[in-house]
Amino acid sequence: MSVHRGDGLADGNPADGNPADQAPSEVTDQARQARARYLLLDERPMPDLVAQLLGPMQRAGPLYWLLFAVLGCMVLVAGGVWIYQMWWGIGITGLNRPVMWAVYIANFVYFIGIGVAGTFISAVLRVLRFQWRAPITRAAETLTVFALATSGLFPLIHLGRTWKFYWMLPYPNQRRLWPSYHSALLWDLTAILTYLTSSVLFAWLVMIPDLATVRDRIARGWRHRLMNVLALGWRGTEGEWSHLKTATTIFSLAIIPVMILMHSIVGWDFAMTIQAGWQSTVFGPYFVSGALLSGAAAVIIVLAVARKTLHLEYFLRAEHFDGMGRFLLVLSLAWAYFYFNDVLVPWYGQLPVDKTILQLFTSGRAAPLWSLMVFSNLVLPAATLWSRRVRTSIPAMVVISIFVNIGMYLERYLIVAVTLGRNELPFDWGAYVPHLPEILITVGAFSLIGFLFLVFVKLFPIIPIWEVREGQMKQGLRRIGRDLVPTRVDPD
Amino acid sequence: MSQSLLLALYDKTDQAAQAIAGLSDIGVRDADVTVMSSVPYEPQMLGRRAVDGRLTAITLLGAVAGLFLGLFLTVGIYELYPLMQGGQPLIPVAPSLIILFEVTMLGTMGSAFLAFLVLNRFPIFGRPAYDLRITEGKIGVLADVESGQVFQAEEVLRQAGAVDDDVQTLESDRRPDRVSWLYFAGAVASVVVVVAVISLLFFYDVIRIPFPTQMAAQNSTAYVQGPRRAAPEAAVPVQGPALIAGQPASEPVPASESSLQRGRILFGIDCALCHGQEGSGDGPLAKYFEPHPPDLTAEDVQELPDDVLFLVLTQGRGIMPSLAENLSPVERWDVINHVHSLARNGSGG
Amino acid sequence: MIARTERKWTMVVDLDKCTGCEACVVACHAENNVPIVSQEQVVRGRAMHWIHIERYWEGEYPNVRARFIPLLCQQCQRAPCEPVCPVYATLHSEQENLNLQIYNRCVGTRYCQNNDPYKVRFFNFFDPVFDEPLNEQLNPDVTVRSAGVMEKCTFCVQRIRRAEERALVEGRALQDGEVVPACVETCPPSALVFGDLLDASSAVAQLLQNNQRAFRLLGHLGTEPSIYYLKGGTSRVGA
Amino acid sequence: MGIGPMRIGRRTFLQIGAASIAGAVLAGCEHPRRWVHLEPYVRPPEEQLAGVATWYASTCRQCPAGCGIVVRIMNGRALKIEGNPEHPLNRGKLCARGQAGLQLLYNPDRLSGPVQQEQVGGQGRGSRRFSPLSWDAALNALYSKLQAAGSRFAIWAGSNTSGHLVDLFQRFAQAAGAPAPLFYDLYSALSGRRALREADRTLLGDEQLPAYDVGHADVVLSFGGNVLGTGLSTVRYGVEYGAFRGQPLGKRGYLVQIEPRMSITGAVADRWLPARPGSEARVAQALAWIIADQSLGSPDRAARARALVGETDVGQVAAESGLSVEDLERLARTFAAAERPLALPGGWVAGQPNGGEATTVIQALNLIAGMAGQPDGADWNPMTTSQDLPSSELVRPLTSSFSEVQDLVERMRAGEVQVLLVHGANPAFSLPDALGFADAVQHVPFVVSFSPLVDETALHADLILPDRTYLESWGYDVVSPNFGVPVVSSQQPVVTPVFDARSTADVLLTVARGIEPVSVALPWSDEVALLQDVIASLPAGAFGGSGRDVLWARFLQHGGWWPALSGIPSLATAPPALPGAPIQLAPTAAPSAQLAQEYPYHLYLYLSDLLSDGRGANQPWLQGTPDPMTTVSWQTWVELHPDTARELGVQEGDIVRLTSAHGELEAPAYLYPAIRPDTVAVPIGQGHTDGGRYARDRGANPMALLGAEADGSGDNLVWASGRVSVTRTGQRTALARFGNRVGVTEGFVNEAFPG
Repeated sequence: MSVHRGDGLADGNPADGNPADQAPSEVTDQARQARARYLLLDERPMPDLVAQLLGPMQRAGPLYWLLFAVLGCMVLVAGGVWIYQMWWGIGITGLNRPVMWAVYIANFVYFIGIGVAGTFISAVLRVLRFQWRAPITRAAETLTVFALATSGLFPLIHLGRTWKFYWMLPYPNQRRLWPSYHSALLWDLTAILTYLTSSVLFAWLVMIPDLATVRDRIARGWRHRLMNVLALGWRGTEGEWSHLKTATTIFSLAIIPVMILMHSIVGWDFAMTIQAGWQSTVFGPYFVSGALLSGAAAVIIVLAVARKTLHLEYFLRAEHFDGMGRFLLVLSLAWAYFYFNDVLVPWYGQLPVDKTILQLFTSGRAAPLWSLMVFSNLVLPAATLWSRRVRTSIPAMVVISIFVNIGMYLERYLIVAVTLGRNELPFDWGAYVPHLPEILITVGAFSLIGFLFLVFVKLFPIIPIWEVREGQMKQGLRRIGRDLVPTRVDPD
Repeated sequence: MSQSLLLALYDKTDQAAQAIAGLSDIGVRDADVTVMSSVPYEPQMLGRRAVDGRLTAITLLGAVAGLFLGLFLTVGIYELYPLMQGGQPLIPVAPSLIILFEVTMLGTMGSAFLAFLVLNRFPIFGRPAYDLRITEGKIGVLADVESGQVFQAEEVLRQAGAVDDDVQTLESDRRPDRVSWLYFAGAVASVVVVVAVISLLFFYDVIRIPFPTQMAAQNSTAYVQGPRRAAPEAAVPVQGPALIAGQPASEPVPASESSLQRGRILFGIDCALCHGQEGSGDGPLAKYFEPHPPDLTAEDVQELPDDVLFLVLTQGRGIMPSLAENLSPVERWDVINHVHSLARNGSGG
Repeated sequence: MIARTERKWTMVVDLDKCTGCEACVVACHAENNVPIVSQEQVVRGRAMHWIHIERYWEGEYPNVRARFIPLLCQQCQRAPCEPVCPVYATLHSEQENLNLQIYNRCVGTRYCQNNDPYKVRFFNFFDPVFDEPLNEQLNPDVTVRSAGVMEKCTFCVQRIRRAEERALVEGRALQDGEVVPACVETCPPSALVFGDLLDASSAVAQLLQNNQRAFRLLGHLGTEPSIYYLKGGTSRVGA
Repeated sequence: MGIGPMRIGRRTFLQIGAASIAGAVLAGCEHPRRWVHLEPYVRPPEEQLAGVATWYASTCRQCPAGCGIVVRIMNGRALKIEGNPEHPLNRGKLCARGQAGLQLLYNPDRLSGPVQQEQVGGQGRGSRRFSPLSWDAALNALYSKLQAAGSRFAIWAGSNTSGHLVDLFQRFAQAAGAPAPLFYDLYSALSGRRALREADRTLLGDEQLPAYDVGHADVVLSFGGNVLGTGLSTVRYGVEYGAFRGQPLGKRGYLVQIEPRMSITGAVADRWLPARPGSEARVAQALAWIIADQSLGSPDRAARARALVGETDVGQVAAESGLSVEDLERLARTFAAAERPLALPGGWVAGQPNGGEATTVIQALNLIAGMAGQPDGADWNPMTTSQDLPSSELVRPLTSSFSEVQDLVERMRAGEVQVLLVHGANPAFSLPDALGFADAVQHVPFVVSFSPLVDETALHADLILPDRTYLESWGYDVVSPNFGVPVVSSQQPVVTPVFDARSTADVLLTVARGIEPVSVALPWSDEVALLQDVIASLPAGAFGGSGRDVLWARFLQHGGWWPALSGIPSLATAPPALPGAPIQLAPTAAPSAQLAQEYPYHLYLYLSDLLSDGRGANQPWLQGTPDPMTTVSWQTWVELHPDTARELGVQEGDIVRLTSAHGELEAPAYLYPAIRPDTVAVPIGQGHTDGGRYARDRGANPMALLGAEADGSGDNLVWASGRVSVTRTGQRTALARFGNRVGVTEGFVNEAFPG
């Protein structure tokens, strides 16, 4: 604790009021700047934080309800289309021979990609002890759960006989049916179930103390009861805390390989085939990098929106967007590197089929989509994110993130729907155009995620209060020479 | 020896630490003191010992369990259903590894969460010794002291600078909060029910949903199905003519014992369902048909020339299907012989 | 199931004899209840023909040349389409080296079609329509597939089974030429030949015996098809 | 013995079926289950097969060839048609059309019983308002009309009518003193049957259809005929082609196809020569002349050549045809040097203004080669001479000349025909509009159609007495052309009638009883009696047996009559006497500048490989199967050479309008790399306005583009000399093509298959 005790600037204890009062005056400007910039240095008493969060949680304006209704309808429509499709058959989509997979699978891959971001930020950053992550983990984890749940729907939507989906589950039955683990789809199924379960548990686990807080702040009513149940009776004893920390560490360590493997499997779904343009050993890491890229971008968008609508300017600051921006840059470069791998080899091999597909992308019918993809996945981020000014400007970050997401969606689409149109026998080539049902269902999927978020933010604190507090407690300013530097305590 | 619970709240960590130190000075055992806070403090901060790591152990157990489940899912199942695909080995090693890993991880994290619940005795509903202000940032020190020490302990806690100079004495009852329990139980129960219903609906088809694409009912007309179509009149199949006027294509088989025996068996297989074992037209399916199948022992049937009976067997008649597909010519004669014997037995017996 | 003798059902397609007359296509439709797809659906690329003639153009007018190649399920020994099926709807019969397709197991992931380099698997995008009384003709030996199910050439497995049963009843071994898929049976120039490659005396074995013209489609993929093609020759006549 | 009145529904039977299956399952080796469930096991349903099929032999009537078929029957239903392996003509093989016969039998649009068409106001027939009536009423109506008409009725039948029906028609007309019945339909017209007969008469003095032993030939020149697709005997030539390619010692014949647009025969040919339309026969003549002139090949070949053809300016022919002189000379050398060369005249040649002569010239090549009459050459059908088929009772299929058609239409227009009976032909669809059948038929007071479903001609009928389809009815067919063996194919019902149709032969016999002069000529009680009489007149054939009933049974059982192989007369005859005067073809007339300018493109019509002359259009299997060359199904298309299309600014799928002197047609363009740039091709077969849900209102009928002139001999319709102009309409449509366009012409075919 010596650091904190050093000049008594930022004691871990909130009740000191504003430590600046006790500080020599020439320090204060720098201190003020530092606080303005870093959330973890800018302490507020606990009740403040809670109030800032609970306020928007309990109020809901007309705009909210309008959005609620619109998104809800979108979801309902999509559901209707799905039932219609089950009744009449997959034929109502634009699928054909040979393009047997298209938008549905593209959505599946895309949303799973979004899904990995949460883990990345909350688990990886936790393991790597990036303290600034504190306020954004909750949003990221929630996004994970929702995106994952949504993406999990698409393999079902895409099934020719959806109502037989359970034939892919290993359960004893009178038909002597058993799924074949030869098939990459089964790997997918297992991986997604594992990841979804653990993500939900993870999110819940780290949310428990905050649930308790909400429970205590709201004296009665259904919210209180709900929180009371979900908080499981958390009191914050040392034992609870220590178990929480151990469990969190275990989750963080365990869920990272699960996340990576899961999305590699999604890549392997394609790589396992002998379809030219799919059969590639780099697909695993390539898909993971792409997923992280789109996921990180998606988190940025969610944060920006939450910050604006829920007035979280105190919690979500430029520093966080700055940090996410750095990651976005790294990820975009990583993605580019893997994509280059994936393009270089076929180009060099000049196998007829590969050649055709490359031509189709670079100069053929798919050229516009392809160029847009390259622009928004590589050119735009790599060109702009170097500058701190861009990274710290929230509108700029949102725009870039939107582009990145468009780019990543296009990438999935090109890989699935367009590549399938070319194969070894030119007689069987084909083209694909998405039809209305597919479009509606896709829109519905995006709406679903938005809808779930709408519900979530009104029930649960979108910012992990205790983590912020913990961070603030461990952060401090220390004077070295004439300067003040942020410092951190890390016992273990 | 009665115990009583003292709870004091503090603003600062060092106050809390001081209180704890004081308590141990007056001989309150560490185990009887609990610190509650809204932020995880490192135990050392308050001069406490770290809590043991049983959670990790339980998690490891879970991991092992998961591993075995994975082994069953992969290796075990291939042994159960040895089905080959694409020239791959029956047990694909690499994919199996993936499954093993995934299921192991599921076990790990699942058990970690369970351990978390169990070790904390969650869920706790009811009124545990607690103060709402703790989540406002206060640090709560909860001491479970013997009645003898109560006054002493309160003193210590106050001196450490308890908020409002106040030390609450809580009676250590744990009356459960029924409503919350109901909520909780309800939630769990509803999940179970939903899962159960779904599995009954789909997995075991207790309730069938008439989706349009079940291939059980076929659009084609299978062998035993109707409505049947009579064979074309007077046409001659490749197998040879059933009957050329005056001369049967196949010589009648004499009604030998063996022939009659064969005839009886064949009759039981091909005819009895409608005409009845005794040929009296009262087979189990007879009621389905209008007109009812005729009594074969009746005069008018028996009087028909064998050629005609042979033709009826071969080409069918009315809604009686052709048995050409079931009975070879010889067998047809066997059946005819048996039919005649039926009449004889009928009249005889 | 009856224990079966080891077999390697094989088809030889002599591209030199194929006239592209489409007889095999219609024969297959008749034998296997393959639905006819309406014009609108054909336009959308949903046509279904278990066996179909692919026509490739070569050269420029007036020396242009059209090449026919009848394409059907290649019944690969190492079929890429099989292992990707999550529910064993398509699997391998080890005794006879057939790719079995079990329609009523299929859940319609369409993964197999993606992984099928020959694109000879066909998906039922809608329920098939057989206007009464056209359904009178449907072959009861073959399931009529419903919407959402993948289907493909089975080497007329129902004919194989019937022949086996007959042989079993008559207590003899199956003879060469006793089992013939519908396409082979009807092919006027006998461009298609079918038989058991393990039986050295069978027509296919004879045909393939050190035959320079024999090749397997997309051999470089290593799928080991059971269908061998004999490439077309050229006649040098006159000066 | 029909289906009879039953109160048992399919449902009950399903239960019974399920029950029995349940029994089987529970008793069987599988583990017993809680409930019987037709749900999947790890086992395809094709594993459990119940029942044994019955097979019936009969004759295919989808085209006039007369192939033998066997039909698989289960549970009284026709499931599958196969070639009859015993049949000497098609040897167990069958073509696409033959396979599809089942869909004619079970066609959902067939009439269930006789109907009469109500006349609406002034518009006469064609109201499409059909009211059913009982067979008795229908027969009475027909009877009274015929009675009244006396001799002033006409019969129009198709060219693949069963022999006994032909016989009946002829006897009926003759007995009533009416002009001979007309046998004419598009298929036989376009495959040039008449012209071939004529050529045969001119060259060899007997009127027969030639059959070519392609299987043993080493060089085959095919002039404008799609022998393998829509020839006189498609299946047999398919078989022959197989043998042709697989001759002993790896010998592999050399096939040259001379036609302006590549047919499947052209596709498999070793050489495809797009000669200018109309110049094919001149090419043949040039070849003959080169042989004569340069005395190629064996001396007698050269000699015969000199005797057969007059001097020919090879250079001019080259100019006319667009082929090079070298090509012609190489062809001539190849032909002359060959051991067994053959020349096949096609319908396209016979359809030209000089069709008769043209066909003759091409046939002459066979004489020159000395192939005529040799067993291994073009073997002139031995069926004519009575000792070959020891019975004069059997009637060969006939094809009337086009002039007879014109004549009948004239008489109809002149009101000389009181009653018109149409059977097996569809003149309203398959004749050029220019002939004016539709108009002429309005002048016929009473028209009777025997079509099983309402087709374009039946639309003009007052009364429709649906005949049974060939799979439900009796008959025989004297195979012609046959290939060295006299064959009578038997036709018998393989299923009980699906609809309440009645055989036309029986209808005639019934009606005839009342009509005085006729009843004497038609003494039979029903058609089977007639058939049995006719067949009884044949000696024991390959299947032996004796006695009327046995012979009849064997005839039906084996699918026909043909002599035991030992009994086949040797075909080796003395080399035929050559006609005195050498044949001389006038040079093909170049179109007048004005015509060429107005209608710049040759029009090449061809029979669709699947729909043939349109009679297949009501069968989904034929509609939905992709055309071999274009892979298009369900549609009519116009084939343009890519260069031509570029000039016209036409993209694939653009709807273009073809305009001829006689009419116009609109259809989507198909860019076809294997067609002369100065030619546009259109398949025949679509464009039905009736004929059931599958046929009607799709595609266009190119007969609208044709004139209705007969050639010099009056035998053949001139259909192969049309000229058209092509214009864009601006609309587009999607071609229902099975194959991809982009890939197939570019890229790596050879890696796909090194063939």
